[in-house]
Amino acid sequence: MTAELPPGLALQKVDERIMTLNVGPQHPGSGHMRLIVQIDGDYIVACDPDPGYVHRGEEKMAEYRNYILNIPHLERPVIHDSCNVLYPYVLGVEELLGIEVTERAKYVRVIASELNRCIYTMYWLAIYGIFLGHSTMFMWPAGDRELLIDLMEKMTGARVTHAHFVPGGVRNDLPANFEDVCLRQVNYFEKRIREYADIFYDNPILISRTRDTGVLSRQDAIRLGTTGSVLRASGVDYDLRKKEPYDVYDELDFHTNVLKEGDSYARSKIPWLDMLESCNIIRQALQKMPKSGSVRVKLKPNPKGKIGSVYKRVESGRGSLGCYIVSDGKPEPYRLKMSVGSFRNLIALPYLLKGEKLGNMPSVYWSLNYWPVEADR
Amino acid sequence: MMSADKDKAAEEKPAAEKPATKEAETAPPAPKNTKSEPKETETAPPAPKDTKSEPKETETAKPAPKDTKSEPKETETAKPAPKDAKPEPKETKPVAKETKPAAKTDEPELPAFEKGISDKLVEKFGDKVAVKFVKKDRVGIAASRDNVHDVAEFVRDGLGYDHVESVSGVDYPQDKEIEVVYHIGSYTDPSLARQILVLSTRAQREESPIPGNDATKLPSLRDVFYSVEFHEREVFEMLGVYFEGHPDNRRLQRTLR
Amino acid sequence: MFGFAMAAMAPALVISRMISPRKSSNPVKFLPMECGQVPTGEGRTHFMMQYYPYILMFVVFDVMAIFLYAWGSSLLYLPKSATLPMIGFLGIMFGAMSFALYQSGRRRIW
Amino acid sequence: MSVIAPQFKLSEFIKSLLDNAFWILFLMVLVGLPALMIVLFVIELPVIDGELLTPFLAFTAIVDPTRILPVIHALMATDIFRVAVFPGFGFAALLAAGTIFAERKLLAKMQLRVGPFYCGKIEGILQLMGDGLKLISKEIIIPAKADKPLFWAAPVLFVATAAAFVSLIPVAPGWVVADIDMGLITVFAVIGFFPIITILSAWSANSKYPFIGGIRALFQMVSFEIPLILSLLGVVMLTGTLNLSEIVESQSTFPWIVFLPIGAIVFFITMLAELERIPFDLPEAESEIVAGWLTEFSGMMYGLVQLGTYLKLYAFAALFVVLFLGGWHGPMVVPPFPTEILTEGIVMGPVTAQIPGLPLFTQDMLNGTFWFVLKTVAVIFFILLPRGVFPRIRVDMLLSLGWTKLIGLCFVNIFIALGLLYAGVLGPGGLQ
Repeated sequence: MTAELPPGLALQKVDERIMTLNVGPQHPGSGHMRLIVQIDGDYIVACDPDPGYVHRGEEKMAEYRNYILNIPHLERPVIHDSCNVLYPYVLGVEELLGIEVTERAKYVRVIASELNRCIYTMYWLAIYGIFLGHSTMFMWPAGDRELLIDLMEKMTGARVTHAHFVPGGVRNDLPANFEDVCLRQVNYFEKRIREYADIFYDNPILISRTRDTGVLSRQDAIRLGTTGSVLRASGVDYDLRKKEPYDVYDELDFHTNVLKEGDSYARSKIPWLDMLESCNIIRQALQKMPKSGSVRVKLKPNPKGKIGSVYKRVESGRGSLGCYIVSDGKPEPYRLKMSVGSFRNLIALPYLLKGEKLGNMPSVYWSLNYWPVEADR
Repeated sequence: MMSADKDKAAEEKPAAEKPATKEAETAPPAPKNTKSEPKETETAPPAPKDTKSEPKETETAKPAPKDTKSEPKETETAKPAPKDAKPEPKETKPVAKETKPAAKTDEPELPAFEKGISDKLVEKFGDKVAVKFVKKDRVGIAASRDNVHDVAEFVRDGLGYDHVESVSGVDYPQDKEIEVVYHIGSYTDPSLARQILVLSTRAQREESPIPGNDATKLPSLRDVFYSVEFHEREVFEMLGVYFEGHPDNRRLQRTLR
Repeated sequence: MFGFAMAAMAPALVISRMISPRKSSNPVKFLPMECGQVPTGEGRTHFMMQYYPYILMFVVFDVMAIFLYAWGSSLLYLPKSATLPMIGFLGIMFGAMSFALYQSGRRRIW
Repeated sequence: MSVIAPQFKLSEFIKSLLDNAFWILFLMVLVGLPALMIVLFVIELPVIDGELLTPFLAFTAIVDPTRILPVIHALMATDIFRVAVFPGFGFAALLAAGTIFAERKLLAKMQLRVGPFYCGKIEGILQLMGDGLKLISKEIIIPAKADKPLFWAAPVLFVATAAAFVSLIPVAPGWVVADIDMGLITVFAVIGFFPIITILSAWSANSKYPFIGGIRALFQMVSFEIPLILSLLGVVMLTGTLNLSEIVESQSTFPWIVFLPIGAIVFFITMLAELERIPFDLPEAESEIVAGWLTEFSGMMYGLVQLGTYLKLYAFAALFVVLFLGGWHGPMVVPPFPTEILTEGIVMGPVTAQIPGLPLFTQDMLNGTFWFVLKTVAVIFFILLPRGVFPRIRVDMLLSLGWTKLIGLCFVNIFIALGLLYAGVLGPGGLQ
């Protein structure tokens, strides 16, 4: 081992004192992955993440199905955020097939995407709560998520795996009276999540536990190529909805939440602030949406893409989610690669955990907005 | 080393750092799970037909002298190519499938900003890089494996890109090559916020990978862009491209018993 | 009561042992819990938890705390003048504790 | 054939039950009955109403049920009743079971869910029984290199220590299992056992997560033992005794929480820590170290540890009531009955209604128990409450909290007690 090894990845010689803990995959604080943590007493000496336990070969599967058949299985990596996972793929396929989407479909997509972001974030927040031992914070978001899941069910017919976005628009139009129901539920949802500040974000024990733990500086956040809430908690103002507006995000008025601290607390607060902003976006989109019109462009059966490659990215619940599609003129993509926020944020984990206390491991780990299934794809 | 590790009993793999140390000094481990390279098996049989006049040695020679095989391609496509004067000349091969993802051919005007970026690159490197496509927000360039490190350094220092979003390996069995594509973006430069520079490079693909001695090698960009660390490990696991100079060149997932 | 509880609880284990299935089909089943992995290294290692100064202080002040009870329980029967030395003792102990805490705060890991 | 337990066969399960029943009967007939005969010959039977209680006399209770009352009286006077039933194990276990049920429902209500719902038709009231049955029928797995005797002994020792703690609690005047002069010191001694048991079991399991959990339990003791001891010093100073019953007696006018609120608060916080309740549940922090020192326990061993935990919870809450809330003191719920009602019951023409319980217990005792249980339940409620509100804290925060804040507050408490004593408010010349 040379001297300039990256922090955290250079596992040291196993000393007598240093205990190697396998955290995961069957651990209440790990998710579907394994962290090989070396601890010296209460302090983590090194951490080596070991993802891949839920690898499903989505990218390889995509090479054998045509552009339409890829839709249902490509959303499987994050079923809670299925619209957002599908979004870059659909955008890329539209570019490859040369389809222009109608205005109403774009708004419907934005609404579905923001609802899905909230659904995912609530799930994430629930697990963050239970990782810190806060069982109420597990139950509340898990219950309030149902509000939005009901909305999505009305909208798409499915509770979690919607398969709603298709190249050329969305699968079906909004049901009757959807706008009113959506507005009411979203308003209640916003009121409800504002209450989380009382029990969770303003909780003194929580603040003292997560403040100044796992601090990722702005420079490091850029250097490590993190994305999403991790990046924005470190003070980088980068949100693809603002920076590279897709569909109709450039017509909506919202702001990006940026915090300076870069610690676990800031990282856990950014998604919550984003949810509040999402409510704002949904309300605007409902207002500006064309009241009628087609939501789907008719496609040829088994469409063939142009020869070439596209790389489209959207801001998902876990940060930038890119989809790189190489097409060779056949109905199937020649190569499909998803660049997911979870996997990009994983690089920060050994970096942050080194020198932390063992008690901080779950909070730092989960504050990276890491979703193991997405990272493994 | 990995295969040896696999054979050992359970208690024999205590040291978490062993794979790293050994690989770093000896040879890269082998792609022992062949599931990630099914393409090889399906298209492997074609004999070493050299459609192009590459002075490529026979496939069995695994040390794979670096320059000989990728240079000819560059010279072929190397025409300064400010406008993507289609790599089609090269694609005289019967199989049209493994064409490099070509740019839009019939786009009359190129976006100015993106054109500027590609022009800067061409100005700096001349015919060492080939501009594959220039379209809205995306610039695609290709570099040979010798130049990719320098190009990446220039992209970071001269152009202001600061992180790699994605490293994708694309397998071209008909070319006997594996393309590794870096999608490079920028957080710090606001004007580059929506730009992605697609830097691609190609390595020779082995027909029958030898465990522990991968001949498919590319220089690692980790010392240029720190963020490629896990991505390159993933490409190593999935496609068997060994990145020379990567300090932690393990498979992404630990060997399971 | 201690004995009774022991006598009452042991049958619970015995009954449980009798009616529960017992299969030693797989030796992996009896491995220590390590999140599904085969454990590396011993479970009982030389393991130094930090925060050592607190343990040292505990050794000293736990005894002090119990000794205070001898004084506290007989306080009502003592003359008032006997309290002054005790207050002095408490003050010394409190000062010593503050100093020890200050020192332990200065060196975070021992 | 279920998927979950493919090896399970109902017939074999019933067969094992029948086998056990058979062997129990067999042994009882061959060993139990002769032993009973010997006991009947050797043991001195109680004298009831001037007559020796012979088996014949006992059988006459079938004819006249009121004749059984003196027998029960005699039984209640024995130590075994106190240990096993009323102030001791049975009473505590009942309250502990109630605590488990209340905790589940309370937490569920706080978290906007319903909690246990199906088992037992009414709000899942039999859920605990179901859990117990499940636990007792599960296999006990012992890790390969564990220290088996210690590992087996740990849960039993844990329950037994908790029971020993329960035995020190006076519930009603005169109703205490062990009335010790140095009661409070004994309490400290018993409390000191719990971390030792934890560490022993953690050490014996030869596994890493229990080991870390055990070490954390040690640190929990290190940080919270001294505030716990010091916070009670104020009470001892004001009462001048270490006997718990006498401490309760001294609070007949004012509970000590009125004068020593700081001590009470510190004791409550340390109590949470000793009980490993949620802000301080570091030894079994499930998201950090899988289940802490309970990781390797399975089946009934885990069940016993849970039983011990809740017994301990009851004991601590009761200790808080005894020391700070005045124990059994409280106004009489109903005015004292005239003696003829007590002795003869209410005579309404031909019908005579006995007041249930009264022939067995005195009214004082019932009243005291009522107030004691009421206060204990209130304290238990406050112990359960933080679980829904707080996240877990960290080891270093725990240590600095215990050593810098709580011990300082303990000293404040001691000086408040001293001041009250010497200002003449309390003590020999004061209010009490």
